[in-house]
Amino acid sequence: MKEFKREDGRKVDELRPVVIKVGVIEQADGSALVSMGKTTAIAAVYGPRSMHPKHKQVSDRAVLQTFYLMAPFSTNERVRPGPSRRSQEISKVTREALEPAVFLDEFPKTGIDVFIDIIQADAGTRTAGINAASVALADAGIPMRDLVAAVAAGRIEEHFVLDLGGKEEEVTKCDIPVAYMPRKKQITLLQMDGDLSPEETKEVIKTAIKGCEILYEKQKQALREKWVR
Amino acid sequence: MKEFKREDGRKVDELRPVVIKVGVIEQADGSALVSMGKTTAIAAVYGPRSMHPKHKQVSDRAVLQTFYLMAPFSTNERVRPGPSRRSQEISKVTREALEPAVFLDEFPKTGIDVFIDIIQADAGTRTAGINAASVALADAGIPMRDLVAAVAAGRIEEHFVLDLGGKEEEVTKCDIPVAYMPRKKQITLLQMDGDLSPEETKEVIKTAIKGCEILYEKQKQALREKWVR
Amino acid sequence: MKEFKREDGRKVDELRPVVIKVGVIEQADGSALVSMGKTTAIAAVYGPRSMHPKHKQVSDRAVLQTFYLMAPFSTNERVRPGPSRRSQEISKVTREALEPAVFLDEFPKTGIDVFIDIIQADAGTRTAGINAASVALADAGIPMRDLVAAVAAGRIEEHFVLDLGGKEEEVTKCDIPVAYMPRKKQITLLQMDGDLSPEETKEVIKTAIKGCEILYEKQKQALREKWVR
Amino acid sequence: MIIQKQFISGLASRKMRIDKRGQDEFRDITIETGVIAKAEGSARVKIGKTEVIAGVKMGVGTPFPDRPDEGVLMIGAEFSPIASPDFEKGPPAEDAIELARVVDRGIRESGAIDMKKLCIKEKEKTWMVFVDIHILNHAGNLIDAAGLASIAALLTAKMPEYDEEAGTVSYEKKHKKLPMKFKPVPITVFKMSDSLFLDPNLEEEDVTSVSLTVTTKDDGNIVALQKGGSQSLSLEEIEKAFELSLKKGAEIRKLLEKHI
Amino acid sequence: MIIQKQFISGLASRKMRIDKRGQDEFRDITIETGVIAKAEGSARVKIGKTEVIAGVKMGVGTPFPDRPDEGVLMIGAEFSPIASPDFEKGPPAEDAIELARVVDRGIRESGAIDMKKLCIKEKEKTWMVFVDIHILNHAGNLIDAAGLASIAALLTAKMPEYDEEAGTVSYEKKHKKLPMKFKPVPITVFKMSDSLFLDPNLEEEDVTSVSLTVTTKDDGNIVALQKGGSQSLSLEEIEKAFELSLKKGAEIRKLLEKHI
Amino acid sequence: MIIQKQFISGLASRKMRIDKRGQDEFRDITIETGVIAKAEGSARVKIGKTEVIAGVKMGVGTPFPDRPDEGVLMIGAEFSPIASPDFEKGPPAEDAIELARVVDRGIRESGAIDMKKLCIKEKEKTWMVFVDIHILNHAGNLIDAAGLASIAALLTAKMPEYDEEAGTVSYEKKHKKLPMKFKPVPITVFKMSDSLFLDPNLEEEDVTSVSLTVTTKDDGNIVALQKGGSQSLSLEEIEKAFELSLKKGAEIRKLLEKHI
Repeated sequence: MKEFKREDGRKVDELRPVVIKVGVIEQADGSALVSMGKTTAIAAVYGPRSMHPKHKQVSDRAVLQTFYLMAPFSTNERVRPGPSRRSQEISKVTREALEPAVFLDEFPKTGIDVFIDIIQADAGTRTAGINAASVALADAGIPMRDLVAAVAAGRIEEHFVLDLGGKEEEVTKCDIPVAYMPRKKQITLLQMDGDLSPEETKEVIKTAIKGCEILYEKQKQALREKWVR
Repeated sequence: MKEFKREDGRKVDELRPVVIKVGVIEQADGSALVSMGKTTAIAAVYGPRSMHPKHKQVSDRAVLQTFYLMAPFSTNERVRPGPSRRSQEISKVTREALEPAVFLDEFPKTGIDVFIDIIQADAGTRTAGINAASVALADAGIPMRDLVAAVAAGRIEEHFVLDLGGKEEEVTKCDIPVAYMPRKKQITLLQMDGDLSPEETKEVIKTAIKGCEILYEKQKQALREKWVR
Repeated sequence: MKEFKREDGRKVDELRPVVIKVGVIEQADGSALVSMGKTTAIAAVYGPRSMHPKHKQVSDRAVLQTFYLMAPFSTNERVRPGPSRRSQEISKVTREALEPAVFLDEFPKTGIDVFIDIIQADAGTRTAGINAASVALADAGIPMRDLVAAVAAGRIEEHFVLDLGGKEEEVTKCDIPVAYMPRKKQITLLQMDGDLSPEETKEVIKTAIKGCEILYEKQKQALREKWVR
Repeated sequence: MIIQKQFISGLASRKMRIDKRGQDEFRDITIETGVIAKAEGSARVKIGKTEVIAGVKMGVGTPFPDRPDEGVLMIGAEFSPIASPDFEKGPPAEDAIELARVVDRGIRESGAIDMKKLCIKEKEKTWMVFVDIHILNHAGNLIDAAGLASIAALLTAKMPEYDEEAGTVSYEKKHKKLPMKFKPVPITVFKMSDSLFLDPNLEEEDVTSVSLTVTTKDDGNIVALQKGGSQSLSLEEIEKAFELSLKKGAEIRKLLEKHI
Repeated sequence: MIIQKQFISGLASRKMRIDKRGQDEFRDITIETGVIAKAEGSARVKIGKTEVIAGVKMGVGTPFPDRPDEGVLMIGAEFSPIASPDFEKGPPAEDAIELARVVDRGIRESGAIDMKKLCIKEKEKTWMVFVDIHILNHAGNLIDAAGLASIAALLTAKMPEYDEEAGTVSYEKKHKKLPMKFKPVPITVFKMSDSLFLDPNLEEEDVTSVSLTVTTKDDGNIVALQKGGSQSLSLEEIEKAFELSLKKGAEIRKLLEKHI
Repeated sequence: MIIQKQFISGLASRKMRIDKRGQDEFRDITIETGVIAKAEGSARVKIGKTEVIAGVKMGVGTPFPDRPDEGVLMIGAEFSPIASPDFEKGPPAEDAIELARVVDRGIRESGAIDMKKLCIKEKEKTWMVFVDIHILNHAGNLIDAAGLASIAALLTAKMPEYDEEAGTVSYEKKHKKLPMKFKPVPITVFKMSDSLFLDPNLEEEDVTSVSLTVTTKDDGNIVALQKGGSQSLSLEEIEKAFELSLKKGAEIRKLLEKHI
């Protein structure tokens, strides 16, 4: 497995260069920027605040809403502004990836809104978005069971490959984004496109989990740096 | 008039094979499926229930709402999902075809919603939908002045022809869908596309009314069977 | 400057033929039709009335809403019905051109709606619309600081040209629509497309202001005629 | 309002109307054509206080695959919020759609336009005719006013020129009339207190719960029907409505002929 | 409702269900194919009271630029308001989109359709395959029902004929089957009170806060995964879910084979 | 909030500002270009806490019929809800549209881009230039920030290559710059307590009821004007605004030149 060369020279279990910045949107209650290689997501958290639209208010907990959006200039082919079926699905799974981590019942009747803008896209936008959102929630002071870290893994030739880049996404036999709460050892996002045996699928998931554990440390480090400053 | 042969061998005043099933949607308060030849409509009634949207609530009667929809796979050319101008007009005339039959003032401030899905379309979808909706309203236990039966008639060569089929719809000199309350002898839907003298137009309407009377018996029979079961 | 001939024979500082009719929409609280050459705008005012949508209600003043719309048949190329980016921008600047003139604080919590339909378009539709709206507001009896008069000016060759016509709009070096309250000597609308020195720009604005002063007299005349009748 | 409704109903039961009109009497009708400079054809129709403008625009497009040698006709209606305080909360889409479709069927089914003559090149290029109906003041009986304005606009329309070389339409030169064959006219019969009337004003429409629009063409044939409203009609009432519409349709067709 | 929820949860903690089914037991499944005359392929699937129709329509269009020699597959779902009192306030777009996309991925990623065989002329003309999923009665486990109906409709679809001369599709003559290679089947595993179950009914779905849909194909490979719901899963639970889905997927695939 | 508004107004009447800036003094401006890898051109502009990214994307399309030998320019703006708590209830479409149109007019009317050089084949194929403005943090004076980011992104953009054979655009190879001729810069003058100021922060915008955006180009000509807000301006104030904008525009243009 040692001799397999990835296009950008990474090892099979190596993440792309990761940048995490906390507090990048002054107006927001919490915010973060996460870059993984050439993919960059910015997340802003507004809330807990009075729920909008009102009829979605819930009496015994906060409602978490997530909005995933790609900037028109983030990809080679310009993205038409406005929600697509893809972005609506990602908004949903992103929300479900974050919900297990947030103590929603501490803020009854309120809304917590998480906005995720992808300003550069080169594979792994949903996982970059979840990483940014998780840090932004913490930055907003929302009580959480754990941070959520996320990354995709795949299988190229016979290798289990972590954090697929743009070109790797085209050749992988599968693309499995995973979001994970490392302290709880719980998976909060799991999707897959591909064609793989159950055993191999498990290996890919494990590869992704290892990546999540590394990202988790970087998330904590970034938060610590902001708090200490 | 005896020698005129219709494409499917029917007599001029003969309906296509009719199937009426009551109670086909378990979740609904009332429902029915009506097939007329290769046209199949399913109607479901929800209500009386609290009115949605609220600002449409009326203080002294129920509001009847109707929603006509063609399944994308119901015709040769796939139907784009979502309302069209045609479907919105049919929803309106369908509502106005049913309203005269329903005792709306018995349920003030409520809404009665009738959803009609056309899952197979081969001419006469609006009348099949009205037949299904009328039976579904009765199945829901909504008090009615009379059942509403509906069918179209037309004129091919010099013949007055009942219940036009898909190909007949293309050659008829006119297409007159009629909805009728037989016990009250009242017409609740009347539309026409065509070019015909007033006298002939009347004859076509009378042809349709005779068809409604036959359908009416079949509607009552179908309801009786469900109630007796 | 004397020898310059405009396509329709007008002098450089001459308006197109102006028609102002007050009270043209019987249903409205106030209304007016303004034609400037082949451009015709009809404005109707409804209000002060209860604010719709309700969440836009303001406790200490009326909310002025403006809706600018081009009839599909108003131009050479048919206009697709429904709001465009252009019409939304014009609705906004029209509202901001009228607001300085209206005593909105006299009608707290209400809405004043101004609808402007362009039924013929041949340059200068936004200014014709403002002229019509201003008269319609007065016709509705809404108290105003002053009437608002509006017209565009431009520069063709070395001439400062008032009230550009359809073809002139294509050759002018700039197109500056101005709305003006003559008694107050205040400008309430100012936009520009073009490429001109600041000094020349000022001259074009002054040309437009002179036109506004002429229009103002015609507006007052039209209102007087209606009131006297 | 309730008292006024009862008053109108009471009158109607004695076949009388608040404005003293007879049962089959229209308010004053005025037709003006050529009222919109940029439109290929246009007409303003007033029936009493009701005012409607119809404008015809033309362009060049592709024929429908199932009618490769015909023109394309599109009829649309917008209920401008200018026309009524009731249109505040957004235009009443359902009524506008029905109005446009009823007017459309009358013109289409009557063969009012010789659609084959609009085809420029089979399967590839054809004239597209857009009729847009713009309601300026809503004081009752919109369908009749809209139908009359639409056919008047079509009858007086002048076609622009199509430059096949450049593939562009020149709206400067308009000479030829549209190939018109018939003059369909919709007449709406409405029922108050068991009697049939024509041309309701707004107050009368408020107490009406059923109507029948009958579109007839020059030869007295019926080309479109549309029952409206939440009540029902007997066959006898329908026959009576045919008579009323036929007679009034012929009258209005004569009025129309003065303008073409 | 709260009491019922607690009752169902209580049973689940003892690995029991209100309708006495075993943890991995489905309600009765019926598959009917060819139920829609005008569709190229169609199937009605009932799982207990849940009822779904999938219809396949085909047309000819342009291939995607990045796949110039392949067919185009579009899978959509509408949650008709007919199917549930909860769909009153407009269809739940988010759930319908997710359902369609999960079914789509299973079919697409498994290579169920040999897309290259659908291309008529590279870069220019290709068959487009539309699968539309119509929910008729929503009584739980919609994804499994929709996925099964979709593949059944595709497996039994007959292609219309394309007349290259005329550039038209004839829906009268349908002979050839679609070039199908695999039968992907989605099975959704859901968790109640720390135990895993299959095929929830509506009441069970109400107390479920996490699920995993595993789509497997004929050779036992996994072709799509989708975690749903606001809770999390452990790796062990995921492995267990794979086993359950694989086993049940194979069973249902056998059932499916009887219909093709 | 009301007290703060009165305080700011009170200061303004003495020509003073809460952050001690002079009337014509901007907050710190930073311009970074090439910040988005996949965009043909991009720039992040910060003015104080206000932060905007503009990205240029290019594609190949058909020229507009009335400009058959020119490129196509489209400028759009989205007020991402990320940027302000006020954008919660959906983006403020009206403001976003106006912003994009004002920036668009400045670039278009100044002839900043030599549009004729973007045409690939007359009437058939031309480069399309999309400038998308993305607001990241809204702390006042969005138009100036957006206009500056847009022209900086255009000035530093590199065109992709168009393969005429294949009819595809290759985004891998980008060499040539866009044919840029001018650097229009919008400066917004706003009025508080009868005095004119530049570059309002968010608190100042709240007490402002009228503003004038003046876009000037390299030669000092004015290429776009836009009055905003619900109050009016005198001719003298407009003349004063021209001066302020011209001077500041020249300054910022110099700043811009360092980045190209």
